[in-house]
This record gives sequence, C-alpha cells and structure tokens, in this order.
Amino acid sequence: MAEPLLELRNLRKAYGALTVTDDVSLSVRPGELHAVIGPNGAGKTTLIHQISGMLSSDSGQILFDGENVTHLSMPQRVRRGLARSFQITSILPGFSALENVALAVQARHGSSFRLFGNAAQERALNEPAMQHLNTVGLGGRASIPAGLLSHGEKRQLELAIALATEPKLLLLDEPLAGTGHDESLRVVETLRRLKGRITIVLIEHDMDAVFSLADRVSVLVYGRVIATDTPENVRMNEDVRTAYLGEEETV
Amino acid sequence: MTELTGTQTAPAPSPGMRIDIIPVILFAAFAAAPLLASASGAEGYVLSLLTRVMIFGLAALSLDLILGYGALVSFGHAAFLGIGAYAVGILASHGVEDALIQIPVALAASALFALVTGAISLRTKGVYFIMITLAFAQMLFFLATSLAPYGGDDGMTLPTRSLVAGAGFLENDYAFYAATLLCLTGGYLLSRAIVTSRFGRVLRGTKENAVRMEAIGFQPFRFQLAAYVISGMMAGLAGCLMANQAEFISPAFMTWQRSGELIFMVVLGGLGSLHGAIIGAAAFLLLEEFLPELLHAGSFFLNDDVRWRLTENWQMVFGPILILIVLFARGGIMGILRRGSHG
Amino acid sequence: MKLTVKTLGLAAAFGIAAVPAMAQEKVKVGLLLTLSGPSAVLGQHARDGFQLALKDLGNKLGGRDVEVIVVDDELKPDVAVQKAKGLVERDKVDFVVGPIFSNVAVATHKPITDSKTFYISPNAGPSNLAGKSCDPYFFATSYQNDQNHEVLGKVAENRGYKKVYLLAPNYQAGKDALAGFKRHYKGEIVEESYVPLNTLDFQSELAKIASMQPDAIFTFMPGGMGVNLVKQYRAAGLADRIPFLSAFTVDESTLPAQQDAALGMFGGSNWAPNLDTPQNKKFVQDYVAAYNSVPASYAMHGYDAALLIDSALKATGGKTDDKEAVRAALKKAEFKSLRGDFKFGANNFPVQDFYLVKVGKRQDGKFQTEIVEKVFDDYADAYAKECTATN
Amino acid sequence: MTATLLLIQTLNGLQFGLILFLIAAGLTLVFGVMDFINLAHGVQYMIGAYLIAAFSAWTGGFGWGLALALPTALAFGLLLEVLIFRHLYERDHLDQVLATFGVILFLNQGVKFVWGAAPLSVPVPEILSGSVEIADGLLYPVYRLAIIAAGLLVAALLYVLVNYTRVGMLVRAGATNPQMVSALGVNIKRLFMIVFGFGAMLAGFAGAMVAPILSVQPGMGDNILILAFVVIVIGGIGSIRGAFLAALLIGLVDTIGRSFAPNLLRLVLDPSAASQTGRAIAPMLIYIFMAAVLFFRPAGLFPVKR
Repeated sequence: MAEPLLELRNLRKAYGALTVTDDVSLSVRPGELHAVIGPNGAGKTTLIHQISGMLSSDSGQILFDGENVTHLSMPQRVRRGLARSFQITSILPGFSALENVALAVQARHGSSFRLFGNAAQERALNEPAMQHLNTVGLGGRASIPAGLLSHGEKRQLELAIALATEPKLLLLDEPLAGTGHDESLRVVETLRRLKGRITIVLIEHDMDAVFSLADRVSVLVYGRVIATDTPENVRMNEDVRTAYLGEEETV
Repeated sequence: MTELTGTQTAPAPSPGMRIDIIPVILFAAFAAAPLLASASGAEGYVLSLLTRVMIFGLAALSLDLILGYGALVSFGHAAFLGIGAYAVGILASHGVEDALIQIPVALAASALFALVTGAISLRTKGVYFIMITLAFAQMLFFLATSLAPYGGDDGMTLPTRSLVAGAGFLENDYAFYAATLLCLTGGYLLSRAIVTSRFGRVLRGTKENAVRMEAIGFQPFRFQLAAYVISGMMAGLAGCLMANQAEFISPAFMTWQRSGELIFMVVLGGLGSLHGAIIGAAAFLLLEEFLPELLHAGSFFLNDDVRWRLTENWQMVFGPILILIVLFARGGIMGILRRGSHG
Repeated sequence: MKLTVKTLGLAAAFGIAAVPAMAQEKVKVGLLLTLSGPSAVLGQHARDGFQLALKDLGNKLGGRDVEVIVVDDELKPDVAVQKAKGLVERDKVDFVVGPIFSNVAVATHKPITDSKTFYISPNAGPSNLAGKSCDPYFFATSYQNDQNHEVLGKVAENRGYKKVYLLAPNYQAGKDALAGFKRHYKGEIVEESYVPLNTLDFQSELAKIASMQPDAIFTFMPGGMGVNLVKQYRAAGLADRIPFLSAFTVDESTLPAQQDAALGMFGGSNWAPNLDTPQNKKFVQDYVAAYNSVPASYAMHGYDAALLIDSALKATGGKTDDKEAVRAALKKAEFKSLRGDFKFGANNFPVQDFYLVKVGKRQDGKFQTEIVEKVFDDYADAYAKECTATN
Repeated sequence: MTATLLLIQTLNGLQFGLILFLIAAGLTLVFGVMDFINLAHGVQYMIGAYLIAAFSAWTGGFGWGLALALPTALAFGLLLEVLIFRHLYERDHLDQVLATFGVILFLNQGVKFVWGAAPLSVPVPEILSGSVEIADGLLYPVYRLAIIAAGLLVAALLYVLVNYTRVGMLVRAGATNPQMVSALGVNIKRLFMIVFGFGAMLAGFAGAMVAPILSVQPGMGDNILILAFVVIVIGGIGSIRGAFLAALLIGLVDTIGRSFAPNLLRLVLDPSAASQTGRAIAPMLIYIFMAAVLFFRPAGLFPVKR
C-alpha cells in the first residue's frame, strides 16, 4: 500500500469541558475519495477546520505528504497542496466567477506583489481559471458576479476555486448542502469526474451521494472515529448501525 | 458597497478596459483651470485654492486606496501629511531646500512610520484598528508640538518653496500648480494600476472575504501592510506639497480632526473609485470656502443681522448637508453620478 | 454696511470677469479672525470692536465708504492661509485686520504682506514678527505677547515676593509666557510647572501650590483653561491666601464664566474698561449697549485698528494706491487711542503704558478688570531692537 | 509630601475616570448592542452641561436644574434617535461616522447660536461648596468627592441594571450576539431606543456634573469623545465592566503619569532633560497605553464578541 497522503494522529480539540474531536486518527490514501460521515454535532466541520489550519489542535499531529503540518498556518498548508471548501458558501461576491478562480490561480503562481499590469487581462491567469470553471460546469457563467449566482452554482464555484489552487488533497465540507435536486446531481457528476485525478476528503450528509462516490468511509461519532472501511463494510458494521445509521432511516 | 465593487470590476473576458469618462473630465478640468484662473483676475487665489484641492485630493486618494479597496479605516492618515510637511520644513531649516532630497526623505520617513505602525495596527480589526491608528497619529502630533526648534505648537514659516535641482521655479504659482497636478496624476495612475494589478486584486479580495483569501493561500497581513505603506508614502508626498503650498508647517496639519476630514472626503466622494476621493476632497474644500458666501447671497431676503449670523454659523448648514448626503445619497457623490448615468 | 456680498469674488473664482468699477470706490477691509470653535469669543470681541468704531466714524474710513469682509480662520493655520489669499487676491482688500492667534499670524503674514497688503493685528504679537521677521506691512495695535507677562514679573519684583510658583500650558506660548515673567522677576521660582494643553483639571497643581506655600503664583491660562483654573483655585480656598497673578487668564472674555470666583485676581494689561477718559467711557458704554457684554482688550484693539486705518487714509486723502504713503501714515499713528498714549516703535508694535489690573464687579452686576496701578510707562517690547526691516 | 500628593492625584484620577466612565458606558452599549458608531455622543455631554447651566440659572438651584436637565437630555437624545440615528443602524460604519459628524458640526455651532460663544458658568451647589482637609494643609473640594460618589453610585446602578434585570439581560445578549436577540422576538426598536436614550442621559449627566468645575463652552465634547473611544476600545467594545476598568485606568494613567513622569525619568536622565522629555511624553501617555493594550490584546481587555 502506498504511503498515506494525509495522516491524522490522535487529533483532539476541546472548548472548555466540551470535547469536539477526540483522539481522531485517520489516514487518507493518495487518489482515493474518502468520505467522513457522522450525525450532527459529531465534530466533522471542526475536524475539517483542524486539518485545513483554521483551528489549531489541542494535541495530536497532522502529517501531509510526509510532512508534519500541525503547526503551519492555513495559507502555508494551502501552498503545500491542501485546499478546502466551506460549508457556508464563502466566495468573493463582488468578483466575477472567473475572477474568483483566477485569484486562486494567482495564489498558486505566486508573484502577487506585482503592482502593475491589469490582472484581469492576464491570459496566464484567465485560461487555467476558465478550464477549472469548465470542469465544474460553470464555463458559461464566467462573467457573472459571483454574488448573483444561484446557490448551487456558488457551490460549484467553490469547487472550482479549490481546484485552482492545484491541491494534492481537497477538503470538501458538505458541497451538496442547500442545493436543489438538479444542482446536486451536477455537483455529484463533477465530483465523479474529479475522482481518481485528485485525492478528496468529503464531508457530506447526503448518504446516497456518499455511498455512490466514496472509496472508503470513516464514521465520526461524538468526536471519535468508530470505523473506517469500504462503503459496503461500513454499511454492514454493527457499531455504525447502532450508533449512527440506526438514527437515520435514509439508508 | 458590494454593488459598487461589482460595477467597477469589469468582467475579465471582455477585451479592453471600459474607459470611465468621469476621471477624464476631472483631470481635463484641472488641466484647463489655470487658463480660467488667469481670466478671473484673482489668479493667485484661484490657483492656490485649486492647488489645495489637488493636495487634499492626493491625500484622500491615498486613503481611498486602503479604505475603499482594503477596508482599512485609518483614522491617523493626517500623520503622514505631517511627516511630509515636517520633512520639508526641518530639512529647509537646516539649509536643505531641494525637493530632490526633501521628497525622498519624506517618502522614506512615511514608509518607515507606516511599516512600523502598520505592522502593529494590523494585528487588530475593525474599530480597534481605527483607534490604534489614531493613537499613533496622536503620538506624532504631540511630538510635533514639543519640537520647540521647529516652532513647537505655533509651527514655522518656510523661507521659500522647495528648489528643484537648485532651481526655484516652484515660486511661480503656475509652476507649482503644474507640479501638484503632476503628482496627483501620477498618484492617480499609480493607484489605478495598483487596484487592477495582481496585488490590487488580492487587496480587494481581502476586503471582501479575508478568510476565503487565506483558504486559497494568501496571507492578507502582508498585502495589507504593503498597501498601508504605499498609501502612507502617497499621503507623505501630499504633505510635502502642503508645506510648500502654505509655505508653513504646523502640528495642526496632523490633528485627529484632519484625519477625520480625510475620511469624510473619501466617503463624501464615494468609496473605492479613486477619482471619487478627489471629487470628495474638492467638494469638501469648496463647500468650506464658499458655503458662507452662498448662504449670505442666498439669504438676501432676510435682514442684515440674521444674514450675518447665518453666514458666521455656516457649519450649522454644513452639518445637515453631510447628514442628508448620507441618508439620501448612498455611495457619496460617485453614487449620485452613477445613478444619474444609469437613468 | 456690515458684511457686503462677496458674490463678485465668487464669480471671479469661477472665471467670470467681475465688474471692478464699483469696488474701487470703497475701501476694502478684511477681518481674518477666529470665529468658530471654543475660542470664537475672542474673535467676536475684535470684530465687534472694529464694527463699533466704524459706526462711530459714520461707516467711513478716511472719508471713503467701507466694505468689510469677515472671514473665519477656524484656528487652522492652513485654512487661514487660504482665506488670507482669498482676501488679498480675490477680494483685493486694502487692509487685513487679524488674527487672534499667534500660530495663525505666523502662517498668514507672508501671503498677506508679500502682496503689499497692510496687516493689522488686534491681538497676536508673536516674538519673531516683532523681532527678526518684522515686516513693514505688519502692524499691531495690541502688544508683543510677552509684555503682559512682563507686567506681572515686574509687579512680583516690586512687591518683594520671595517665592513664586509658575504655571502654564505645555506649548510655545506657555513657554514664552514664563520667559516673559522672568525677564523682570529676580526672586526664587519654586516650581515651573507645565500642564498639557487643554487641561481641564488643575487639582494636582493646586495641591502642590498649597503645600509649597509660595508668596504668589503667576499663570498664563487662556480661554476655557483659565475659567477652570480660576474656579478651582477659588474652590480650593487658595484665592484668599496666595495672590493670583495672571495674563490672558482673567479678562472680559472669560469673566462671564468665572464671575465671583475671579474677584480680586490680578492681570496685566495695556488698558482696562474703567480707564478714565471720556472717549473710553463712551466706548465701553456703547459696547455694552450694543453687545450686552463688557469689552475685552481685543475689542479695544479692534476699535483702535479702525481708527488707525482712518487716520492713515485721512493723511493720504483717501488714496490707497501709494503704498509707501499709506505705510508712512500708518506708522505715524495720528489717532486718539482709547488707551491714551500710543505710538509705534521701530518694529510697528506699540510703545505704550502697561497696568496692573484687578477683577471687580460693576454696578450692573457684570464683571470687568480695573486698573490698580501703572507698571510701565511708554514701554517698548524686548524684540524691537532685533528688527531691522521696517524702515 | 509625595505620599499626600499621590493620594490627591489618585482621587483626581478616580474622579476623571468616573466622568469618562459615565460617557463611555453609553457609547460602549450603543456600539456593542446596536453596532452603531455615534460620534455625536460627546455632544450629548456638552448638551448636558449647557442644560444644567440654563436650568440652574432659571430655577436658581443646582438640584432643581439637575432634575430638569436630566429628562431634557434624555428627551433630546431620543429626539436625535428618532430623527436621524435610527435611519443609520443598517448602514456601514463609515456612513454613521459621516452623519454623526454632521450632527457634531450642527450642534457645536447650534449651542453657540443659542447661548453665545463665551463660556458659561454654573455655580457649585451651596451645600457642596466647601473643602475638607484630607492631610496637613491640603484641602480637597467637597464637590469633587461628590462627583466620585455619584460616579460610583451610577456604576453600581448600572451593574445591577445590566446583570439583574430583563432589559439588562437583553442588552448583554445583544452585545454578544445581536441576531439572537432579534430571533427571540424582542422588540428591537424599543430596546435600541431604551439603550440609546439611557446612554444619552448618562453622558448628559456627566456634562451636568462637571459644569460647576469646568467651563461650559462649544466643542467641549470633542476631546472627551476621543478619550471615551479610547476607553471603550481598551475595555472591549460592549463591555460595561471593561469600560469601567479602562476608564479608571485612563484616569489614573493620565493624572498620575502627568505629574510623576518627569520624576520617574529623572532616575535615568539628567534633571533638565527629564523635565523636557517628561513634558513631551505626558500628553502621549494614554495613547501609548492604548497602543500597548491593543498590541497584547487586540480586542481589548474584556472582549465581548466571540
């Protein structure tokens, strides 16, 4: 088996007496789509924050691509290839869709202290950006101010932005949340296309999507990982059934 | 505010930048004004008034660069005016009267002050940033009042305007006007280049959503600090010009009220359009200059005594004008112009 | 009369040619004074004094009709420079009367006198304008700033005070004030205390004064600071124990707020409302009737500024074109000043008498300063000898 | 000598700090709860001073004057709220700054229009006019002790109001999380009016209290406004406790620092240099203090919001 791309060792985060993530250990293999599921309040979003560097961890280690990144800042992790999307849509509403993505391309290519030259005209930024927009199916909406896109389109845009940072690993925080049926199908389609090209950690409530996309699934309950396995095995797992799936009748 | 940014960031794929007509008119007016000045019979006065407008325009422009594009509300920007002015004054009183030395020194001093105070101030956000920038400006203000060799509280008269490479042509009001216009145009073009550049795009992105910017790998602090330094240097240049225009330096150049006025100019003109700041400065100064007379002329039907009191208390009219502009003209003067042009 | 319309100037500023025919018939005087903010009251005294003189002169100066343009310098030196340029170049005034504050004088004298416009100060008399930077076109009907302080120094010396406590705000004028006091006082100075400008609370100073028990205190505390100091000095029970010598601290601009608290406190001045001449009596009476307040020295200087201009124009037959003739006529100062003896020294600052004055209550319940004794006779300032440029 | 001087300075610092607190309390609440930057708050202080001057002259007594001035200050604050401020709550901070600056210009000039430019005087109330001897030969005016007492009383009252009443609970909740309060179905408009009116009255009270010892003049609120902002920023916006502590700290730093800075510097510099540097540094002290606090605690001493 190849060296894991992302490895979490005994990660912990507590707010006072409330422990949100507790002794989380997880390894993500290169190229896989690894889903993290769990009931509300299980600590999924906190975990993403910890991995991306938005929150510091109380204890434990995060190894990314063989390097210990536990104490690096978010921008530093991004530059090492760790990108994320947000659960609550977080784009630049005043920028066009293309500019949103171009900015991410720019971040990847450095040289952002260039004070001259019209950035909006730079083909070196716009062309890759347009490619990413096409990848997520937003090519036709490139010039629309991002704030005016529909909710589903914003989620797609998030994805394009994350892709533009050319990540080795993509952290997706509920990319389907709040999208309509058609939009959600489109996002799932996009993810299917990305799968294999890029390593993805997916947090999602939509179990149909998770079980159709994921290579492996980890189940997080009360801040602890109680199982990590293929979708089929997770579905069969007794602990998971009682602790989690039992509560939700969807599967 | 988001709509503002939306309308002025032209979508990228459309080739060629949409050329805005307003700044063209604005600078054409500044360029043509000396001709009118000589016809007015009070050219020195008109020139000096307009020179002052341009100097404050440059200062307001520099503030708009960080305020309108970076959402950094500096409540201490007058400090840079003071640094620029005192650099000229202090050097002149030691016999260094050439702008080619004075201006680089002023710019370096402004940059240094901006770098140090910016690095500390940018640790804070929102109103805390506003107040900490005020604090640094106040320290500088009190320092200037205690500089007895340079006039202390009273300030100091400059013997002459700065020389340029040994030549004293700035003594001529037209030449000084032209030099100021040159600085303003340069400042405007530089700022315009910056906001559309890669750097400017990061700055604008940080203003809209700093967390997002971090998530794609930027460290906002470095960009904000760089912008703060650039802005401070531009305001420092305005300070050099101001010392030369008034032929006088004084701690009064850097009171907190003056910092406040700069913010008002930017907001009055309309945030985040650069030329809006210049228009705001012009509107502010021209109102300050002419409102008393307009009031007097407009109240001809009242008796002398009331007219007099009205004229003297012109700020009682100026205040409500500011309130009305905020309440009914969102986006300042540029907001009105834009709405006008959209029908 | 009063304030004539300046729309002509406005039109000129926008490039529309003004009609100059009318303007030449009137003498134009610009009043450049601080008329807004906390110190506005000083500017008002000077303006009202000037206007009263015009009324007494039948709205004519040297036989010519007068146009007066009043502008507010906002106590901002750079704004003042702009307004001064407006008066000189746009309104083309023949005389500027102003300003109140020294920093404004320092900032504005160059643009005004460079254009050969006469600049007559009804108060500000900074040392450099009296000395090294004196100017043939700059006149003061007031005094050099230090002189009032010198009066108190002389008084302290004459009365044999051994220990004096000095108190001033921490800025240039405050330092000048204490220097002025020390020019004639040779006794011991127990403390030279500077408080920040705009200090409102003097409790700690008062505590120190009480514990040091000096023979007198001398202070320079203009405007609102003086009001606070006087009230607090009285409240602390010091007023009856330690003589309060001051300059620009108790005068008719602050007495309405200080009232009884200031009774018996001393100041130095070149004049007081109770100065016993018929002309002065009429002035004070008219002023009280017109403005319902007792005139301060600023008002007297404003009044004298109008008389001075009037005398000069009479001498030139109303002509202002020959600047040299006007200058010479101004310098002669052939008018009857409200304060009695008056003449200009070499630096165009007055040579005049100075008095010790004391706060008293008038019969109408208002407060005023009253003359105690003459301290200096025909006294010229210390900087006059540094002046070389006025002749 | 030095010990008694220190005692007196501490009392002065306390008194100055409490006056600052009265102004800052309203400012921090309005800012914290309503997210509204009100530059015109200093004007309320000035209005309070002018009202007491007018009413105590009219009624002939300070007590009666105060009884009339307080409700009038409250009414005036509410009038401004209804006419202008209420339309600004939804705007961004810069709009608020611009509009409330307009209010300052108008009212500074307005009081001059009504009462004239000369400073006004308010006599110290008869029963509080004496001095007490707090140490050998050192008199301290009773009225100042009264200000300290009144300030402490109001602070205690505020503490009870904010911590033990329903409105106080809402105010605290509002400062932490404004959305939540509106979600609770509270009449936000009325809550804002109460908070605003109360803040205006406190500032007016501060103005009325200092009127007998300070001069009442146009623009007297401008500098104190900046100090009040310094206080609420050091304390943490929205925190009454922070404002109280910060106000006292500023009061003490300013008063004591001013008189002892030269002495302290004398330890490291020669006397004349010490006195000169001391004089230059004294007015900067509170700003240095604020910058230092914000350097170590970028959201003030008691940050309220998450």
